[in-house]
Amino acid sequence: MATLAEPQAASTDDAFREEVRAFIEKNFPPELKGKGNALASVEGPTQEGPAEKAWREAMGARGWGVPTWPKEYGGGGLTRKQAHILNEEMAKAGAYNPIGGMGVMMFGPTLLEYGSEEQKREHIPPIARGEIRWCQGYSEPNAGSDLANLQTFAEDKGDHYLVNGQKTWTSGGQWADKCFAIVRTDRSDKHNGISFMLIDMKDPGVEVRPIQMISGMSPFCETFFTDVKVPKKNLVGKEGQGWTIGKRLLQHERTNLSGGGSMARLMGNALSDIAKKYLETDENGELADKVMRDRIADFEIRWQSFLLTAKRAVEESKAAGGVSEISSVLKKLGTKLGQERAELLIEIQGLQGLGWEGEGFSDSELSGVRAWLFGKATTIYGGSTEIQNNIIAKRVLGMLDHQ
Amino acid sequence: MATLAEPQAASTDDAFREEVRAFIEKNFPPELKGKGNALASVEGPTQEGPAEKAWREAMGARGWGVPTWPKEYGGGGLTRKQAHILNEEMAKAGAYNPIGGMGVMMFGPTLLEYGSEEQKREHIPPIARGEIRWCQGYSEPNAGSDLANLQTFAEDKGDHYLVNGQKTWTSGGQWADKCFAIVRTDRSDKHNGISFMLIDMKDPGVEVRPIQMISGMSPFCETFFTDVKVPKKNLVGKEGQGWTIGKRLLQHERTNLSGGGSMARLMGNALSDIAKKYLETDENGELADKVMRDRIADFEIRWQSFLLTAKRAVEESKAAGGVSEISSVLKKLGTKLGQERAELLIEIQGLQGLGWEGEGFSDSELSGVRAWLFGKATTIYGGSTEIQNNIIAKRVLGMLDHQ
Amino acid sequence: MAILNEEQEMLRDMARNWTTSESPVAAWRKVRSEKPVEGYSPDAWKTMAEMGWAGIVIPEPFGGSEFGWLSAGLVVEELGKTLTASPLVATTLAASAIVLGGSDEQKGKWLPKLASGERVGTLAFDEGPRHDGRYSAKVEGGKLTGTKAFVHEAHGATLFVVAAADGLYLVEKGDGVSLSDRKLTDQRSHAEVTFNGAAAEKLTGGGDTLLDDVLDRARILTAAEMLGMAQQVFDVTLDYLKQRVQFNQVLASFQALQHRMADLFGDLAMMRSAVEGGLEALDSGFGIARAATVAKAEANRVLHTMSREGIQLHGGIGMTDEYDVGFYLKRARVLEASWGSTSYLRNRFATLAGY
Amino acid sequence: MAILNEEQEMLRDMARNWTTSESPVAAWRKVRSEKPVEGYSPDAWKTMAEMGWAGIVIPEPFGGSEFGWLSAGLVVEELGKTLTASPLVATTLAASAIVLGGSDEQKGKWLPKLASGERVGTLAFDEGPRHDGRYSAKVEGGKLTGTKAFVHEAHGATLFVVAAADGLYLVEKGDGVSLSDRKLTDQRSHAEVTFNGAAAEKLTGGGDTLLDDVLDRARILTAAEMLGMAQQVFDVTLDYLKQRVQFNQVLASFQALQHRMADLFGDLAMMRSAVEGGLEALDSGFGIARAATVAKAEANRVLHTMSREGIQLHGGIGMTDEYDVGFYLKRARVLEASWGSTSYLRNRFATLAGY
Repeated sequence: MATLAEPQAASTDDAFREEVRAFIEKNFPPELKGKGNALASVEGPTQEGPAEKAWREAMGARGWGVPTWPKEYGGGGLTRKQAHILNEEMAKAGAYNPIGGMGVMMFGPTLLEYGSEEQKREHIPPIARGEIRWCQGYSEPNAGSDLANLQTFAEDKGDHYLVNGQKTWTSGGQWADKCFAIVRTDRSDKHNGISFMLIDMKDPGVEVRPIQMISGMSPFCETFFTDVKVPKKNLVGKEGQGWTIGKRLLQHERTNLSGGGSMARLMGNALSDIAKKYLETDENGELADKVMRDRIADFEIRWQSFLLTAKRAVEESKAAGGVSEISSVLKKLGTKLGQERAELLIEIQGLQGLGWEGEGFSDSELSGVRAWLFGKATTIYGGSTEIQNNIIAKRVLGMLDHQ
Repeated sequence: MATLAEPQAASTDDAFREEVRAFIEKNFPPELKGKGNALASVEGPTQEGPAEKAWREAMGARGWGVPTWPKEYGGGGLTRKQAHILNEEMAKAGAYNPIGGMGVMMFGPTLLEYGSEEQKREHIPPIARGEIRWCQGYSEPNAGSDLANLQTFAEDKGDHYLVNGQKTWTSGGQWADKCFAIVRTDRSDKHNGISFMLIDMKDPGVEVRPIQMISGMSPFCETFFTDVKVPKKNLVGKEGQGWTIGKRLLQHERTNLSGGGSMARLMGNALSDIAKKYLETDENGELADKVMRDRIADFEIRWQSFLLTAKRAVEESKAAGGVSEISSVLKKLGTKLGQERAELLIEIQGLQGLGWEGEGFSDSELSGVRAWLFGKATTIYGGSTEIQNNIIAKRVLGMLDHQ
Repeated sequence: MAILNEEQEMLRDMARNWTTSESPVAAWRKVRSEKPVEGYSPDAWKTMAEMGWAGIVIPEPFGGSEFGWLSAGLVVEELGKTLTASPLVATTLAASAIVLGGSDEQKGKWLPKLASGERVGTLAFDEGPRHDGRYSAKVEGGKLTGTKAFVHEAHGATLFVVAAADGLYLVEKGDGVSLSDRKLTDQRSHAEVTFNGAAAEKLTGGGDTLLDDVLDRARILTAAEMLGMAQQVFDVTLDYLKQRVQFNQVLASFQALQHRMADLFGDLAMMRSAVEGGLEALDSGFGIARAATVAKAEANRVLHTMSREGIQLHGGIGMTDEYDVGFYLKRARVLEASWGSTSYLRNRFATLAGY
Repeated sequence: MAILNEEQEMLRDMARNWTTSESPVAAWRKVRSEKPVEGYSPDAWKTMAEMGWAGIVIPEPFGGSEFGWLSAGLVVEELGKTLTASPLVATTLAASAIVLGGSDEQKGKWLPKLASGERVGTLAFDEGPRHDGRYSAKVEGGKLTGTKAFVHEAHGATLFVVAAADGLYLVEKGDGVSLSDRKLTDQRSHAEVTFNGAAAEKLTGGGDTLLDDVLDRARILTAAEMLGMAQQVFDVTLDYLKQRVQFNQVLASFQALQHRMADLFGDLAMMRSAVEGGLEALDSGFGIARAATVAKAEANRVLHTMSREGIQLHGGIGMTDEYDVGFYLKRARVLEASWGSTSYLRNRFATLAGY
């Protein structure tokens, strides 16, 4: 079938591609080739050396760390097509986007939509330059998946709120500069009594205790707020709009957890490549263990089908405008497949794939084990699979609860 | 470890074994070797020839068709151990128990527990002799798994009830002589308004319409009762006790559906034997398709484990006395495994395993397809798997509904 | 759902309107009881051909519309939804073999007749009860000899594309061709076809991969039919759960059932992506073999579960012949076993990926 | 639960009382942080030995109680419930190898010391990261050379039962035996053990099947530990669901969770039957190989699911080191990979059954 070509757009794209290549050539420090994005990692920050700093600043100055965000707030102002080209060229050159994290993935898009002009001018540019780390203040000890049960209270004191309460599962709370939080401003209204506000983690009264996870790492904290003063200008939207804004942000989170961000990071090399390293092959170069080969193919076929689904969701939501309800489906499917992959990986490696520390294990084996354990959280946080199932059944399929 | 031997019991058992052998030798017609039990089949009756009749009558005279039932009502009066010996010897000789069906599996044990002396004397002996076919009148069009919603009404007319209403899923209703039914005697009380009564299928006002199933067979009927007169002596237990008696009967049904009866009938030869007939083997005599071999072993290991569970349930309920709550677990597991086996069987045979009728298929291939389709009902009737899950969660695990 | 162009939307709507009003499942029930020799209603097939469906993948110079595979898939999906019995898939596949491997002369001779529906074509490949890629049929002096098992739409077909040991051949119904019924549980047309020195013409084009290329198309188009079936089972089951009341509640309000439907919805999304990915690969010409494997493997996996759950969630009435849902189960297993079982396809996927 | 005799009930109650009061999961946390060189608390092991547990399968003449395998399994199951770190399983298996294959002299020399807990024994069989039944270690002139991977309880053991190419050998810790830590995710004792011309004594009894007979015991006893773990995960998860309130309801009232627990309950029932079936087969002497395969395969399958679902059903807190449930997940995978993965065991089952 014939495809309608757009010659002018194509030549503009070619020019842009050239521009990107030249930029990378000039600015990307070759010693960083193949390294990942430190700031974006939920596992904790790594030290930023001079090369990393130079690369982040170069990208930040262009706004290319957040390529599709508006130029006026420090974004790249690129089209999706151009952003795609930018990614392609970085991948070719072994470069990476040094700017990420929750500010980029969740908070930024939400603030661009709901924030005031003043708030955007204050908060978006530092995110675009990768200077500020944000953390999420959502969950509470008795309000995990059930956010309507929030207890943290912000008392109206005229020009500021006085915030008291406890949050938990604050991702990277110990390294964060600021926190976007949902807090209760009205105890008489479960849903409409919630507001969305920005809290400085360096303020007096903010205390943080890391939570040790089964993976041995502590990427999350308990965060305690005791008489923390939050200026009124840090309220996003109106009082009582926190539920709406908060849920919107979760949609961005889900999209990231499944479609692109975390999932892709969790994936790495194809399972079959790893299997060929650990298992015997026969005279045809096939894995000799036909049962394991069948199981790997089973996984990879479904993984392929998941990637096609993520792509389709993007196309459809572009066609329909806005984030689609299918984000629940993607979150559910992607996290399940990620866990399956981690389990298969262990099985492929045998006991060699279960190393905890010390001699006898490669770095990638050790980090595979930690990722396997940490990955068990992916079906719990960001709205557990059970919550996604409720959302799909009720909102998408219209299966209503007993009235 | 030493096992305590019981020399006297053992010698009695040996003597009994000799008695059984002699009985079979004398009474079992050799031409019936390897044939199954016609009367017990839910798929419908087959014609009884002179040899079948003679064998049934010989077994019936001894009460060995219902070996553990009391002698006074025509049962065998045997111990469980003796009944086991009887089965073993019949199996060795290629003989079978010619007496079965719902009367034996469900109704008989229930009547022995709840019936009056008069009712037992009237109904148990014909069942023990295999002369009477019973069917079950439980489900209604709007009361499938939800029996409390029963509509069929029995109006008290002094010396009899006048029954009106509609039953469905009446197993073998078109071939049955009598029906044990639960009917409503009080509209004001959902559970306590139900009674258990016996209805003659030849009575005026009883009409039966076979239901065609997806397997092409019609083992069930819709049964219509229009002003059917049921004498008061046919009420089992007291008025309002139908719910209790009816549920007890279902426990017997579940035990039969999973443990011994239907499941074993569904099973037949080991999957691996069939696979060796249909699939290639390698130079070691192993199935050449290692993936299919793995899947068959997966199934057979779990089947083994299920059989051990059924055996354990019998031992435990014997130790505890009475039918155990584990009948729900067995019903759920056994029917699921039976369906899995049928699906695997089809896959082993490829399209040859999907024949419907006509040339090109063996009898066992054709009956395998019908059994695969009919077997889909096993997780629906006798209390669906969903109902069993509710029972397990609530009654066994104490997970209570929201109050 | 893939993003469609105007032409594709029109085609899909046309197919949907026709199946809904002219060929609902009741039409299949009629075929089943009247047992026409072809295994489908000749009138319905005539109408379908008149609507141009038989020529969707055939180039315009040869009488087709050349709308492409995504378009063909859209129509086949709709037919799958109502279980419309027709030789459309078989004929499309036979035509594609000629498009890929035929000489100009062969194309000129056969494609217009296939496009118009005058001829029904089908693939006669497998020689055993499962697709295993082994073909022993032999051709000597232009005469083909061999037996093909479970040929789809064999009763209506007058042109067979036959896989012999050395390539694909065209054989017309006639001398040396005989059929023996193989009535499968879906009660559609299947037969063992014996070629006993039947006149055969080789498809010499298409290169070494011709056989595989045709098989990829068979996998993808079959998967499209399966997609329609799975979608329909899901939709009617969801409707049923919303209507049926038990324990004074609609079944749809039971959380255990809600979560199972959510699982099925996720599976269905993956199946749709895989199938549409296959169709789009055919239209773009890139990565067809891999996409075909993924499409059919996912179709097998999801329709298997969907057809089983459809019955279970309907409860007892789903077991009756009076309800439609059982038909989907029976047809599902036949298509699942055609052109590659799940395990065959996984093997192929691994081979294509080099492990 | 199998029907127990009085002696077995007593033993189980004793084990249950001891683990509950003296060796709850907190004891394991203490071992984990204090890191004793053996990988377990020597005091706890001393107590266990004093209670006679090390001699349960050792004949009375050699200092054991000969209570049998079901009894041993009951104790090991209780240890599994609280994740008690101990060399009981390893020592029992080493002892069973000597019982089956040792000469009278070897039995007299070693069994009393194993029964009393003076010596800790272990099996040093596998040479790679997965159990594959291949052993290349060689013995020449009474000196054994070879490297064994991931030996359980290697740090505390002073007597190794080593699988060499031509049979099983006893090797004492000492000259020619060196350890290299292999800290696995369960943080228990595992090491690579290198034998470099270490003095070795062959176990000449037990016939051709000695190696397999010992492996069957390893599978069954390991499965018993896994049974305890699965039972415990199930119990604490059920308790948690009954207490935790969300959306103003206890989690136990959500039907989707009820049905998942019902599934797990069914799986647990099957696992228990399979494991007890294995133990009973050892005591009766019939059908051991098959029963061992079923026991470990079912233990692998069910504990895999149970440990995964345990975390998921606990939600976020299940992911924290502060809660116990994560320990079971980590230990589960180590035991799952020991003495035969599920796929290895299916292969063995099929071979035993002749297909």
